[in-house]
Amino acid sequence: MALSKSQLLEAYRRMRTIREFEENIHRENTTGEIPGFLHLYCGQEANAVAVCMHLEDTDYIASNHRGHGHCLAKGADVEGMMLELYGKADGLCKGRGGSMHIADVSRGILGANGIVGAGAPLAAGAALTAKTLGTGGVAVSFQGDGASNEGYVFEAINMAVMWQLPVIFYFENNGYGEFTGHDHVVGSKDIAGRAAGFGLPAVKIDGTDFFEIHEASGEAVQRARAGKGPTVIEAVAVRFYGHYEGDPQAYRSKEELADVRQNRDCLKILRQKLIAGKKASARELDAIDREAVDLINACRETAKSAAYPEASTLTDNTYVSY
Amino acid sequence: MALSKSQLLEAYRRMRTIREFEENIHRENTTGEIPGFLHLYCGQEANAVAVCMHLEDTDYIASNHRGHGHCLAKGADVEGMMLELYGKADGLCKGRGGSMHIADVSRGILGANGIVGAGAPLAAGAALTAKTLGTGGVAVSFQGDGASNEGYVFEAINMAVMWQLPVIFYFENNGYGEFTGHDHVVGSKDIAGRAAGFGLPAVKIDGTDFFEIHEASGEAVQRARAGKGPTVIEAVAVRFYGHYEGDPQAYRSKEELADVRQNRDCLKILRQKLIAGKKASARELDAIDREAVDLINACRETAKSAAYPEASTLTDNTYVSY
Amino acid sequence: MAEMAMRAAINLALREEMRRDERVIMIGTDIAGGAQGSSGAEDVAGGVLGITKGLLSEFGAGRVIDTPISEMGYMGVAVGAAATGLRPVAELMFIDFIGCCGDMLLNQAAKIRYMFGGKSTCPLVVRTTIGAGANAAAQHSQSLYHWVTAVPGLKVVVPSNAYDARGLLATAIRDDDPVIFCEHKALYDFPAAAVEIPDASYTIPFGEANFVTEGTDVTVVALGLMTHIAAGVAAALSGKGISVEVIDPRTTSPLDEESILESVASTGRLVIVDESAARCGFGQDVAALVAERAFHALKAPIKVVTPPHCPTPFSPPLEQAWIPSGERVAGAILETMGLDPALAAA
Amino acid sequence: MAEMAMRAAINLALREEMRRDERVIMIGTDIAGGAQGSSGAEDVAGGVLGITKGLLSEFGAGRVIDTPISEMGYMGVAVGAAATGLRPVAELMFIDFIGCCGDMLLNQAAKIRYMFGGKSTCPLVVRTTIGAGANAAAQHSQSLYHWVTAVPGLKVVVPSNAYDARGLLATAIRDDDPVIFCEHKALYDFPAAAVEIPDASYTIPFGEANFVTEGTDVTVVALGLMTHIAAGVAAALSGKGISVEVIDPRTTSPLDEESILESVASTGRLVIVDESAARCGFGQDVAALVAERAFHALKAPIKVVTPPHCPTPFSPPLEQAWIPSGERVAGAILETMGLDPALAAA
Ligand SMILES: Cc1ncc(C[n+]2csc(CCOP(=O)(O)OP(=O)(O)O)c2C)c(N)n1
Ligand SMILES: Cc1ncc(C[n+]2csc(CCOP(=O)(O)OP(=O)(O)O)c2C)c(N)n1
Ligand SMILES: [Mg+2]
Ligand SMILES: [Mg+2]
Repeated sequence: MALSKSQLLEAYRRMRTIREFEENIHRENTTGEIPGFLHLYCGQEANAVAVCMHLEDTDYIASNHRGHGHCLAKGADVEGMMLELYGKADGLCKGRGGSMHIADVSRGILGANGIVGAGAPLAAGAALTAKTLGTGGVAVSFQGDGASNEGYVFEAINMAVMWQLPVIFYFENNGYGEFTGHDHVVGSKDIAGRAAGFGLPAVKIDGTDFFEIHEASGEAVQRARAGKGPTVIEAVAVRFYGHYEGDPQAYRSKEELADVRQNRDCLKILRQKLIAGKKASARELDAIDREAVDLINACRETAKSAAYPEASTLTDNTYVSY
Repeated sequence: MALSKSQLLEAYRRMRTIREFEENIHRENTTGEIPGFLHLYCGQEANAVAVCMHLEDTDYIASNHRGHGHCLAKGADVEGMMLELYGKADGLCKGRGGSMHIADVSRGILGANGIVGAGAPLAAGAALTAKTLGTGGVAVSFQGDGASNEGYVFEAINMAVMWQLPVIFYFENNGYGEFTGHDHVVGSKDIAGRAAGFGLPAVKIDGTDFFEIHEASGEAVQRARAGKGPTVIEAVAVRFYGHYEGDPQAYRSKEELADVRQNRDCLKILRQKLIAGKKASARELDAIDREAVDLINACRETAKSAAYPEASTLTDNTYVSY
Repeated sequence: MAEMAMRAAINLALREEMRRDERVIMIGTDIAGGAQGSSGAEDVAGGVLGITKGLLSEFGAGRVIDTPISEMGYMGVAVGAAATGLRPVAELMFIDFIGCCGDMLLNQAAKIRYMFGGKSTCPLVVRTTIGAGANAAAQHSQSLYHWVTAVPGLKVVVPSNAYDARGLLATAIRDDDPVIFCEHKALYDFPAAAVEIPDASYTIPFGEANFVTEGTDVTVVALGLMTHIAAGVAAALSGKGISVEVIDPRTTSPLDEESILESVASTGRLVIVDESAARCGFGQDVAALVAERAFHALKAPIKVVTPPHCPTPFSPPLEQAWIPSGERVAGAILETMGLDPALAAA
Repeated sequence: MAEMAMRAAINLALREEMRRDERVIMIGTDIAGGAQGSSGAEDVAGGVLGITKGLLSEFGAGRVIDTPISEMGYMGVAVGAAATGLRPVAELMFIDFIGCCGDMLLNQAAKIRYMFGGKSTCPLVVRTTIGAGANAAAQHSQSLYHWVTAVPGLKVVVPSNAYDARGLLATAIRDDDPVIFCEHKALYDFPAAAVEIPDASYTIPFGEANFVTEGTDVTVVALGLMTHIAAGVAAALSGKGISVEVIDPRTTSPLDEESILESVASTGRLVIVDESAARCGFGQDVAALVAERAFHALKAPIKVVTPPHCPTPFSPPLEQAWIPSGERVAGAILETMGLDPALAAA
């Protein structure tokens, strides 16, 4: 799947924007101004971006607790996201959801989710809608390696196979569920292989390589759109930070942490490939970097000074009508 | 695994007793004296009996809604079972459980279960006890093809693999979950294959052939006792009656129903093999048949005339202490 | 107008709504039944309780979807579908199985609208069965509507007769919020629940109680099967000069608080008959409402008649002792009036 | 005697019980933490909230078992283990996840003893966290102890301080029935919950309320974090000549009904402060108890102070408005006394 220069630059911009968004939170979190639990996506940006490049607003994604990247890649408003993380009234969810529940259904984002694995059946449901109403849409659920142990994820895969739903189950295997290594809890040591037994194509790819992700997910999306059913993708990825902000990661060696940043940084890798392949100059990419920094800084300042929701609105939207 | 004549006759007796037990219920159910939902095991007897021949009282089984056969095979008192089905005070569960909750923990029976698939984690738990306390015991969960779609069954399999638990997940694939054919709901069309992806031995066998079941489950039990971990067995079996008593089975052809009784009756097949292999004479087997009939008739009469529990005992045993 | 059993009325409402709006789909285990059987006959069952029979034939497998036994999975599919443009009616065969799919109701369906700042809807209906009396023992007899009533974001319906069931189910399906629709198994073919219903489709608003009987001495609040037990007691006691007002709230969330409070304001006495639970149940909920907001009208202690705090037993005589009986209800009514409960038997 | 935070007290009780009885095992996601990490360091976390730290080091991986993220599966393993000779303490990281494992509590652990005619036991403890206040939003802030209190066969503990937590957890682990042990996240390091506790191990019986303050004007029933809010209000109001008796039931099932009824018999007024639910919650349960059994002592309407019927919001000021506040509690107390709620602020 050939990508035009503008597509490539846009992909870089998105990955860079996500990185900057997350790094900003990482820095700002120490100020205590950002409430709640925060799970950063740094290191995994290529996955959300390359997958979502194949999707339209009318396609759906279901995300997980580590959801900032997925939402930004799928087109959520950056400022709205930042406002939401700060719990402000003008946030994407009016301050009700926060980091773990960021959503924008109008952009096809069924939400980050505080329940590990819950997105898989939800995405299958969105795919059922697409199939039933003939919208031509597809759905993608993003979840981690840890989520691959939740039984309902398998249930969703089985139903997707039976009903040949246009859905992709995308497992970002960053090696850890919280503090526990993948091999300690996945008996088969292999998510794609385990899924393949359910009777659908299941591939294992390098989740640090934008192009490989783009290729594999493109095929899966095409297959889904063509009515040829679901796909499982296991992308071997890396997590730069701890499970949540504040996790000192005693369980990871300094060497591993240095290695992932040096050798397995998807953003660095894409940058090198773009330059080496003469798709973009360092100068062009630097400009994008600066724009991303500016954008995020502006959003942060807006978010910091924005108003909190009024207590009088506390129960709004519990129901449509009651 | 060679079986002595007395073992073979005992196996035949158990299968015959289960068959007679169930046929009796089938007949008596029309009188309205047996309360509740009834799921008969007729046609599947070889499975419970051949598997449980490898087990001691200190080993555990977890059964499902179609549990009479498993319980009888594991050594539950026949009269106590019959009393329980009639809801009588001297029933195995004092009339509290009935058909769907028959249990006798002292015999290693963790109960029939009204929740499809729930037995799989329970059996894994019994195996964890065996492993932790070093009892040398093993655990078997019996469940149907339909149960293979419950996610927590996969979760249990995964944990059994990770912790190398002495547990066997025995799937009796009788082709139907309630009224729905196996192929309609198992996307991969293959339970053993789906399970194998979890990283454990998974075999598919003929669930109408006592000897094949005995062999495969014997190997699995041996492996478990030797600390070599769990096994999945899918046994292709047949269900003679409807899902529950009263199900007219419009979804099954007359031909299929005739065929399973004529050509796939595990009891008939065992009988023929015993006689053909000169392990037993028709006369010996006839005598066992008569004894089974007499036993069940006697139990039925006892059960019919026995007393119901007193209303004053209604809340007994909700707690050990409260 | 024709008399119809509650079973048929529910089936009718489903048909009507599926005809009216093609976004309405049904999903559940064996809701059609028969797929891939060797006879080739499909639509043989309509669920183990036969409620959805004929829908497959009329609407096809694209809209009447037999699922694997994967409650969490298919409930999640229903929620995801509801959030993206369909209006699924998911069947949970027995509410007892809520422990196998609870998260999709508790944390997803109930909360997405709120968590997403009001920018989404989840027009999901979960049809499920409740109730003891069928000797189905502890795992198939519960009436866990108190669990879902406690969850903000869910609406909860407990119909007591064919007329209400049809109208409330139509409302549920047209409602943009998730609704748990609880059908008492014993009412499907219960003679007193089979009532005259209009030919044309109709809706009944949520949060409007039905006054089953009017009375002046004691208010009795009862739902589902209990409504009929209460009505029977009211009829019997009226022969003894005691006037009982039986209120059937029909929906527990939203709850028609005003009707209950007004009734107690006039009678001064309250008995609640409830099958849900002896602790933290719907009965206690109504008692708390009245003890706070109609306290000054009360002339006597509030009585809550529920099953005991123990699982539902299998054995028929025990099960009958477990279910709130007319005798216990009558006794409670008489007690609130300072009369000898033995009078009921007389 | 030494002052200890609730976090440390729970850790201590777990150690003591694991030392005392080698059938006690722990099971849960990341309860040790660090397995198969590249540094080789294990026992790094003790759960995301750090409660079980050090147990792996002392008792080994055979008794401190890190599970996959498979709540239904590992809870089922715990139930199966409990029925066959172990005494598992299973951690459900947040009670909000009960929808992912509910059946194992509702239909298995709670019911097997009853359904099996009393011939088995299920000595399982589920340690779980409850409570809002950490900006953890709707799926990580619930206090669903009303759900489990409603289930016959389960016992439910909601400790409010380090002393109670240690003694009640020891009791829970030695108890032969399944116990849901609900730890409020905000109390782990809450100064007022850090109290003096004895050096030697001790137990506290279930079903015995703690009188946090004695008083004569109004009875306040409160659990967990709410106990401290109530106690703060009681202290403030005592300066205004109002004498409040704060009762902490400590266990919701069994419930010390007698203490509550006796207190109301003497004060004649009842306020319940409860974080569980605005509908069918624990607060309503206590209100119903009193409205039935201490009715004649009541001088004023019963007040139940709960969060509103909406999910827990994320945004800090909204969340603070959601949690029952001292102001609301004081207002309710004054109202039951016929005084102007504004007095509280004064
Ligand atoms: C049902 C459920 N169980 C447990 C948790 C707690 N939890 C949050 S994130 C997480 C780890 C998830 O690991 P993984 O799926 O690999 O995603 P990652 O964090 O690595 O992106 C856990 C256990 C939860 N939120 N929901
Ligand atoms: C969790 C749950 N879902 C659904 C049911 C209803 N149900 C009872 S038996 C059954 C079919 C089970 O099929 P299978 O596992 O193949 O066993 P079989 O009846 O064929 O022996 C179903 C759906 C249930 N009891 N529990
Ligand atoms: Mg991970
Ligand atoms: Mg089957």
